[in-house]
Amino acid sequence: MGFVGNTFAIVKKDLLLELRAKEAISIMVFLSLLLLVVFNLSVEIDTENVSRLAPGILWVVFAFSGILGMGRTSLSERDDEAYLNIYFSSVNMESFYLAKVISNLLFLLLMEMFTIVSFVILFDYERLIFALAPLSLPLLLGSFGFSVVGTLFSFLSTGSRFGEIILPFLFLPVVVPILLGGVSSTDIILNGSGGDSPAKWLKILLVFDLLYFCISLILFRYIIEE
Amino acid sequence: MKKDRITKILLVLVLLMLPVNFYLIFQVAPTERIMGDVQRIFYLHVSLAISAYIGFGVLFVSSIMFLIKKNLYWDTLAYSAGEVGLMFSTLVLITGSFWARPVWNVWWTWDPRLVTMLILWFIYIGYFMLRKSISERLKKARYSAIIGILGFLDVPVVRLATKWWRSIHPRLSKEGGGLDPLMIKVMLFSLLTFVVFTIVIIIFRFRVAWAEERLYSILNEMEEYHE
Amino acid sequence: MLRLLDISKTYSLKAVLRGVYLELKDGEAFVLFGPNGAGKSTLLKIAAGLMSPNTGRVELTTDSHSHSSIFYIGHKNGLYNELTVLENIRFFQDITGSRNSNTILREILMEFGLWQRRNDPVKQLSQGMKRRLSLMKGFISGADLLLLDEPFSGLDIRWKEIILERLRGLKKQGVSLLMVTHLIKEGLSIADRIGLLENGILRLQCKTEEITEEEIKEILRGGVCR
Amino acid sequence: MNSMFFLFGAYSVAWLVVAGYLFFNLRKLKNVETRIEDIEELLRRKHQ
Repeated sequence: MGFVGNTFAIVKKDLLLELRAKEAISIMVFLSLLLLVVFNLSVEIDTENVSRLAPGILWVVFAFSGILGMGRTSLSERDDEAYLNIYFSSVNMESFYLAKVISNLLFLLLMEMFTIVSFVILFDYERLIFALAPLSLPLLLGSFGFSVVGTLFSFLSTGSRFGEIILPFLFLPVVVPILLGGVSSTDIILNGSGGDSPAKWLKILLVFDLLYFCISLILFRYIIEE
Repeated sequence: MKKDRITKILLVLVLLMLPVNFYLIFQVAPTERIMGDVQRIFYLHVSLAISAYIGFGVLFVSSIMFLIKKNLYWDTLAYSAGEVGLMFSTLVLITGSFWARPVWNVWWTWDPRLVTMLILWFIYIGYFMLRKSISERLKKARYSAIIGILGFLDVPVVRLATKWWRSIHPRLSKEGGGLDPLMIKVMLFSLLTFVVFTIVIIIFRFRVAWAEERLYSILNEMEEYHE
Repeated sequence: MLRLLDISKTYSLKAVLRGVYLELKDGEAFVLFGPNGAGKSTLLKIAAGLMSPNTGRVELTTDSHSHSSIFYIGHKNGLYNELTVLENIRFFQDITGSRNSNTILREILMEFGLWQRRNDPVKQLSQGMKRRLSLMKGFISGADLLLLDEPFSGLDIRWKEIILERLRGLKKQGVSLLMVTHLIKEGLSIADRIGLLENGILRLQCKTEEITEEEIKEILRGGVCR
Repeated sequence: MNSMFFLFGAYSVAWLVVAGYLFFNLRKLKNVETRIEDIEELLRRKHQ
């Protein structure tokens, strides 16, 4: 089975596993909903400032529920040392990591769609749905960055005593560029006066994704090997 | 041992340079026209930032070396340098707000350089939290090396991002180059002093850490000897 | 097939293995006995490439040097508990690229008493069933070298005999076997050569004919080694 | 002029923390060295 075949087999397994256990996705979905409600109750939001606050709230919710959800996905590999099947197979570490990034990315995107819909409902802000097409690029680039870093760190934390508690501490500082890039580009798309384009922020997201994907690809094997 | 001789030289160098640096900053450097004497924090603030980056840089390199060589020597050097870097970065943040208060009467400015240092500070708080959460020595070294490497890569990207995000850093330091030439000389000397000073502290901290590591391995060996 | 040259390992500051030499030819079975904490599992993990020794080298001479020519089964079963028996097997087949036809799978599942439970999630299986499923992966992996750590744990006499029978079958096909167990009778019945590991030192290494079960028990009780 | 307060405040905080850090590590080093001496002394007694 080639590189692609192996990667696809692992992604298929992850999706099946998630369909069965629904661990990661339920954390992501319910936490994001909870965070939206908490934001709504704690921040003075009305029809004027909602579109200015929307980018910030959305991306903070994406980051937080994303990392805590991703923390679960590596548990299925570790709890019965199931990753040994992959270790002793024709699958190399790179395709294992890539598969995990892809499955986490899919979960993130699913959570983000759910969050956007619930944002529209809770905050009564339809423009979000109309702007979905231009928003798809920052969402995709940002989520890929989240997934690249989140996947690597989730394997770091399951091997330790604190478990997932330290995950946000490791994850959030490192993904600040994504938060900045994501929020700014979303802000320009939603509230931009048409003049400025989100291009430069998308460039930052792209640079971050490429840089961290290559480095994490190399570092991943050091987490798995004893 | 050759290394001892170098550290001795560096130590003497630092002991000479520090008082000279102190004298230069307070006596020789001209008073800044607009901000007045308080601008002298600037020399300390920037020097501390360089020291912090040296600490994190040594951590970055020794983390890579550990992953390659798998020798705990590098890991000990990594967390020693990291600790020194964390101390200096804390001081950078404190002196930063000590400077912002009188000049813009605000405790914290979202200036790209300060924000980068703040993010870096959080990353290395995470680094030490991760170290504390893993008990097995080799896994602790391996996992923290990954944060040591990834965290440092964040610096350029965060720097770029925050620069576009918002910058109200005073025009003055931006024209740091255009400043009074004497000020620049004092600044360069202060930077040099702190570079040497940081290296000496890292070596010293490493000595302490390495002695501790050897002590624990001797103690373990002893227990086994009694078995 | 496999050569362990002067393997020693200190594990969190304690010497666990001291200068172990061991050689395993194609189609040969080597069983390692020894008290708990003698370093048996560590030696097996080093042979499997899961752990790197402090000194010494592991030489593996198989046609393909990829991991897939080895399969290691540790104390943990390495199963995805949320997936069903068949899903685990299918995923395992996908990544090891081993092509056992459905009839072979059906036959081996029947023989291992797992056929009725093939569509149940693994977490509902008994401990013995999980162990048999885990061992089954070894048999269908198509690996040239099997590394088994206490394979018989949780199995009663009837299943032990079936597993031993299967292992003899594999030996005929030229598959080498390195096994760690404290069950002396079962170990001897499959082994070509046996070894005795105490405090990280391989005290004794000889052909199965040269030693009797009684002698091994005597040595394990602390008697002097010839 | 309260800005002088901040000037000296910054310098004193910086040097206090650095000096404290060095002193703390010096004490740790002393502690490690004394324990090593105890062990050497123990070993010497054992070999007599």
